Amino acid sequence: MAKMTMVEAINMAHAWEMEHDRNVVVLGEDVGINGGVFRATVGLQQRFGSARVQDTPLAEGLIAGTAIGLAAQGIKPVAEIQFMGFIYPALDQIASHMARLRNRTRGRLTCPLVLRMPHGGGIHAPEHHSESLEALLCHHPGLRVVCPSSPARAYGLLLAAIRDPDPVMFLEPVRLYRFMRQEVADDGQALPIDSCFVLREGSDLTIVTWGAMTVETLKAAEQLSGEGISCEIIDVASLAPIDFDTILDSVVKTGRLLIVHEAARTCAVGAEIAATVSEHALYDLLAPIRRVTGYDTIMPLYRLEYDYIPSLARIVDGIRATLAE
Amino acid sequence: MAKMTMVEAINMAHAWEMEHDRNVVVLGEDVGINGGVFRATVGLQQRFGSARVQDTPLAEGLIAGTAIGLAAQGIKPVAEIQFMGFIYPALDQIASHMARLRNRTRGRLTCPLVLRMPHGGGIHAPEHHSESLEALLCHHPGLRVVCPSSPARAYGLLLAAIRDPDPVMFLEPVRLYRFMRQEVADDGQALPIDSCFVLREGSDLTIVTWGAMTVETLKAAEQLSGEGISCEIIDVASLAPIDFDTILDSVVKTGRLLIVHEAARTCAVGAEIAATVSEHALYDLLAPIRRVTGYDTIMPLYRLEYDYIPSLARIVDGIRATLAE
Amino acid sequence: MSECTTAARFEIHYRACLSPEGQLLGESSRASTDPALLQRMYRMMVRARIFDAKAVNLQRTGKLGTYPSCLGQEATHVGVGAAMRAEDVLFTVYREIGTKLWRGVDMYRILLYWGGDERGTLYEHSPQDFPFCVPIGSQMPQAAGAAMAMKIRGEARCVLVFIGDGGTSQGAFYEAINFAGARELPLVCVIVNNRWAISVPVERQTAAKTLAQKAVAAGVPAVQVDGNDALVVHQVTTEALERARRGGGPTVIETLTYRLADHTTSDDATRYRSAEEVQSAWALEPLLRLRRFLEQRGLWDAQAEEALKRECAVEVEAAVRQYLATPRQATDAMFDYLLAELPPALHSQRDEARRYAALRG
Amino acid sequence: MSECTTAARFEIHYRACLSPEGQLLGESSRASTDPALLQRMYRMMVRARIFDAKAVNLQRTGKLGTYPSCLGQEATHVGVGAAMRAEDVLFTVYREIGTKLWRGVDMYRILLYWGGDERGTLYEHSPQDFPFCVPIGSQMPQAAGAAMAMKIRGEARCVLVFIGDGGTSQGAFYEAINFAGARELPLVCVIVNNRWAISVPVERQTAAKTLAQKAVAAGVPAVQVDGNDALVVHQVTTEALERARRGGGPTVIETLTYRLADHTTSDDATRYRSAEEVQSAWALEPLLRLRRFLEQRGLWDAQAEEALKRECAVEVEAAVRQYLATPRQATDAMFDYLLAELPPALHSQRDEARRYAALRG
Ligand SMILES: Cc1ncc(C[n+]2csc(CCOP(=O)(O)OP(=O)(O)O)c2C)c(N)n1
Ligand SMILES: Cc1ncc(C[n+]2csc(CCOP(=O)(O)OP(=O)(O)O)c2C)c(N)n1
Ligand SMILES: [Mg+2]
Ligand SMILES: [Mg+2]
Repeated sequence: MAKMTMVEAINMAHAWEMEHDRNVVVLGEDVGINGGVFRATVGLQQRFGSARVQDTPLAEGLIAGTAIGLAAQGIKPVAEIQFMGFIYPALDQIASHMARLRNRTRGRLTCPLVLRMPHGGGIHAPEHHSESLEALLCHHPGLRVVCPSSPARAYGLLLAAIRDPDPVMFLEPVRLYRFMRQEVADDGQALPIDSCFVLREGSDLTIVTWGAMTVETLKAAEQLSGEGISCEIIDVASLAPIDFDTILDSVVKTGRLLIVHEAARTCAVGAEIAATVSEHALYDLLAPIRRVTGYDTIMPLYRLEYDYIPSLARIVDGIRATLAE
Repeated sequence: MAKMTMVEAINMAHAWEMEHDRNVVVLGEDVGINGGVFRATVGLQQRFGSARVQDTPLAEGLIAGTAIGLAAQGIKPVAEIQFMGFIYPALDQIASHMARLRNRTRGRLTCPLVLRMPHGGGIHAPEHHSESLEALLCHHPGLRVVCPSSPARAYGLLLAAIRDPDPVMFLEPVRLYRFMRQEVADDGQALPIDSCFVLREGSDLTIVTWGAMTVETLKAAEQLSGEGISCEIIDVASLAPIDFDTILDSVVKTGRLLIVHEAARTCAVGAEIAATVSEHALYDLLAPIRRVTGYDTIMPLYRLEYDYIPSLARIVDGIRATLAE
Repeated sequence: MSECTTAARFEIHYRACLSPEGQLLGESSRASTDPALLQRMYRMMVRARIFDAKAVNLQRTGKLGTYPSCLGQEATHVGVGAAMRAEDVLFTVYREIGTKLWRGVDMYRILLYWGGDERGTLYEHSPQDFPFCVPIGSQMPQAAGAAMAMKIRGEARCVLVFIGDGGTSQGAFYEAINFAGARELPLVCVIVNNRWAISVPVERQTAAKTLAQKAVAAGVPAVQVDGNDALVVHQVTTEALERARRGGGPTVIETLTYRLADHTTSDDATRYRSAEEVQSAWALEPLLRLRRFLEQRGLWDAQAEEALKRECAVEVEAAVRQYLATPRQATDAMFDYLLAELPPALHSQRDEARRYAALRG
Repeated sequence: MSECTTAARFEIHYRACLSPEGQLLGESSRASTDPALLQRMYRMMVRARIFDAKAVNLQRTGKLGTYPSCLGQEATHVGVGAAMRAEDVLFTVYREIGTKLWRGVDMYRILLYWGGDERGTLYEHSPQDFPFCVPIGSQMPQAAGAAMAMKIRGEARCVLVFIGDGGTSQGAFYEAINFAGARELPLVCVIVNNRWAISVPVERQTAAKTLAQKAVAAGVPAVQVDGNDALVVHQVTTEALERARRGGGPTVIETLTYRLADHTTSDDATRYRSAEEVQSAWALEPLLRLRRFLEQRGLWDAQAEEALKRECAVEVEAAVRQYLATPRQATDAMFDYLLAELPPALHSQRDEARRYAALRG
């Protein structure tokens, strides 16, 4: 079994599914001979041909709209948006059509497709290249939103996303693309896109997070375990629809909840989790639910990006504060 | 003092400000000789000329982008998006530029402008004409988001929006355009766009809502007052940034909070309010914070729209349930 | 001042087959030599107009929601429908009643859609056609995508997509035709230039003398035709579809017609255009000229007209009865087609909706 | 088959002043008869190239973020800058170093921007110019808006906006030139056709033979020029700005040049294009031909070249030193320019950021 990075695992998942499903087609900006700016699709055009791996013109609205037309005709598009900050021109197609086609046609036409996009900051990228906009997608019923946090989960979740009968927005944390290598079996095994992953079991408090923030969160838990603090860490992974059962069970067990995410705080996914948990588990809460998140500011240019992205220190303090009460 | 509808009050606010500020310019689809599909800009082109009241080509991204260029050059654009469901093509301009221009140029260039749009459903309009998407805007730092709930507040808040030094998204509840007549003084007096309005004082529970939902909410409070239930009703009005002080003070007083909004529930503004209140006032809460909202589904075509929009009965039950614990 | 050579040259042609008086211009067209087709087209245009009048009437009497009349555009809509093959895929905006009817969509379904019921998009006879598309321009990239699917599979099928004169101002229109040109997709785009986008005349929409020339930006061939002339619309659309089917790539067709009605039933066009303009447009309307042409050839007469009108009235009445007799969907309809399977978290919302529906009765 | 007339005709001209060998083609241009201007343009092109090389170098040594080199496009960038007036407003994409320098933007600011610091957008000498615009195409409607403001005020000012070949595929490009045409806005749009959009060649981007012809869609006059010829770029841009200033409306100019460098420092162009292609493009690069032209006229020589290079090196070094010596902003910088006034609710977030900045040190 080969040790690989997340971006390699994503590439491998593409290859597996294209090998086993002739209807899978890859499209996006620079996904062909260039293999994508992060190399996620490298080698696919050479292997599967330029009919099944196509560079598109530079237009995200076109990419999303084309994917809808392809999907409705029985092709399985796996389309790449080069960076999540460039999703805006595609939102009309995503919100007005992708999320709605099944509903507005009473199931006559559907949109099984995947829209992949690099998510978040931390790689000293230029302006608009470090955005965390999952909340915009999660607010729209009819979409699935998935965000992996390891090479193996990226492989299994991407396979599930491609096989899903509905549109799946697949958010890939840029910090994790080459962050670590992990053994990933190329066995075509999908992972569920309707459940959270418990990354660490614990009894003192529950920390809910996803994507790249799982790394600092695990570090924080590790660090505090030395002081006998036992954190349970849940990787939400599927941000829409969310598996609240797992989250609620954990909070009922620990009585305390900390939410960690990179996106700006207001109206983000963390707000929904806090609202839902406090509605359903208020009497189990021993302390207020805290959120350690990106600030409600514009993602700064890179010199300050690590002042914006929740740091280990902020998470550790968030844990302590949640336990203090 | 003339009794007028909300749409007339909005028209009057335009006229006042255009009369007193030569830099104010109105643009949008059909805002000229047609006076807007809801007549909000009727008569303005005849009165102020076609240089200051201009129909644009049919392109929301163009309208928003043009407004940015105008604003940066010292013109004060008041632009109309014909329905909120058509905001998507404008989101790149709104999120990537309007919300950021001041920040990304360290204050060298700014975007004082207003983007007006009809908000919500309930008038048996066609598909895509009944959306409540305030959360998409509120998630973006750098924007102000305002939603009036009466003719007088529409007048005062629109004046404040036009005079504000930053971009203001002005959401106009379609159900309220002609719902009631109210005396509105054409005195050029603006209302604050950084505070909530307490529409009704009460002691048993706090209900937070905005826009058209204030109507059913007030009805519910009225109905239950007969049973001796005393509801405090807060019209958030300014959805971003939110005046949390007023909301928290009220919740601390009543110990119970119900949130009512028309938008889909997940990651909506109600989630943020619930999360923030439960974080800062957990120990004051005598019952879980409940949300009575639109369902997490596509806004249905009009035959079912009143099954989607929170009804008086759902609000009444929400109040009872919040008081039951 | 500097060396100057010519890098590129373009010409936009205008074509017409039938004069407003019903006289054949130039040689015959495919339709003009096919009596059965001529009659089918004329019958469909009349059918569309009679349905349309009834729909407007239903709205006026509070029995239908906002409705966009197709009055005056029947030749464009029917001519296009007649040129398509069953296996082709159609993307419309919201006004193309004649094309929908030609594709076999029930009047009942069209009423259901404008009557606020999603079941109005169930097209029994053209199951791959897309429903009406309200967000202007957004149908364009989807149509390109469907055409791309056909090209990937090497099928001899085409996509036909409509857009309005106002719609050509949306970036999505341009993105799609540019892509179709670059990939030689089997896509035919019909720009219905009815001169108005609600209250905005096409001259305010663009400085382009023709809308066909917008295709020059995409390197796509284009032609402008008399959109009130069913014969030429059928002719150029057939030619374009044939070329696309042969792998010859996309075509843009501008059909010059006129929106004789208000934009929709919620609009009052007298606010922004003159009665004279509408009057003179009536002189060019498409039905009478085709009827004259048929009559000259002995393919139509007053009796046939009467019979057809009666027939259509009966059909429309039946559709209206069925529509009015259709109870609204249960609230489950909001949840049943959200995703292939309703997420557990939404079951409680579905139940809540059921409870209150019972109260609402 | 049908009556067929011509509805519209278009021609796209190609213009050039200077051959790759530095010979004047046709008659003289405005710049060719203005020695001081010729020298200023050449000096600015060299300045841009030397700065550019240094910036790439800084990135390679980890002292700068991702940087998009302007190598090979200096004639287009400088020719445009030279044609503008100080009171005009400039909208660039991200590669137009020569134009920024001509507008008086400090090299220091440009380094700061690509060095991840918002203060890099503080333009002391062109306070109304917009900063670099990364979301491709989005600058276009903003530029149209700025031009609309000038027209509303009846000012004799213009807006100059750049876009790339790849950018012409974005709907926003088309929406903006269409609007500019319909309202006769004082807008000049320069399409920098450097043949590549990262790894996508312009032939994959569009079937249009020229990018200038995209203006036909908007009813806007357009011309294609040799973008490595500073004289013709200056000439046609000056003509276009003059017409716009006179109220004659917008122009689209396509400048044919070549991206001699990788797309950015994060790109490796050898993955997708041949060394031969790049080699032959070097034969057409803009600096040498202008230098030859100057030398023929006795306006330049080896000494001048040496002196200029030394001068630029000194300037660049100073800018680099200032850049490297600039401490990053305090975390308050995230909050200070969010809105005119920081909302009360955000004070606690600002304080939190301060606290952890102290820890981070
Ligand atoms: C994106 C979007 N913006 C605005 C509207 C509102 N609207 C509906 S129809 C229309 C005018 C369309 O004109 P045109 O494209 O010429 O089509 P026509 O109505 O003439 O058939 C407008 C502005 C919309 N439906 N979608
Ligand atoms: C909306 C958007 N999508 C994608 C990108 C990523 N991207 C940056 S530059 C570029 C190619 C631009 O090509 P072109 O317009 O020809 O300009 P050039 O780089 O050649 O100067 C792409 C795809 C972006 N910056 N913005
Ligand atoms: Mg029209
Ligand atoms: Mg390029």
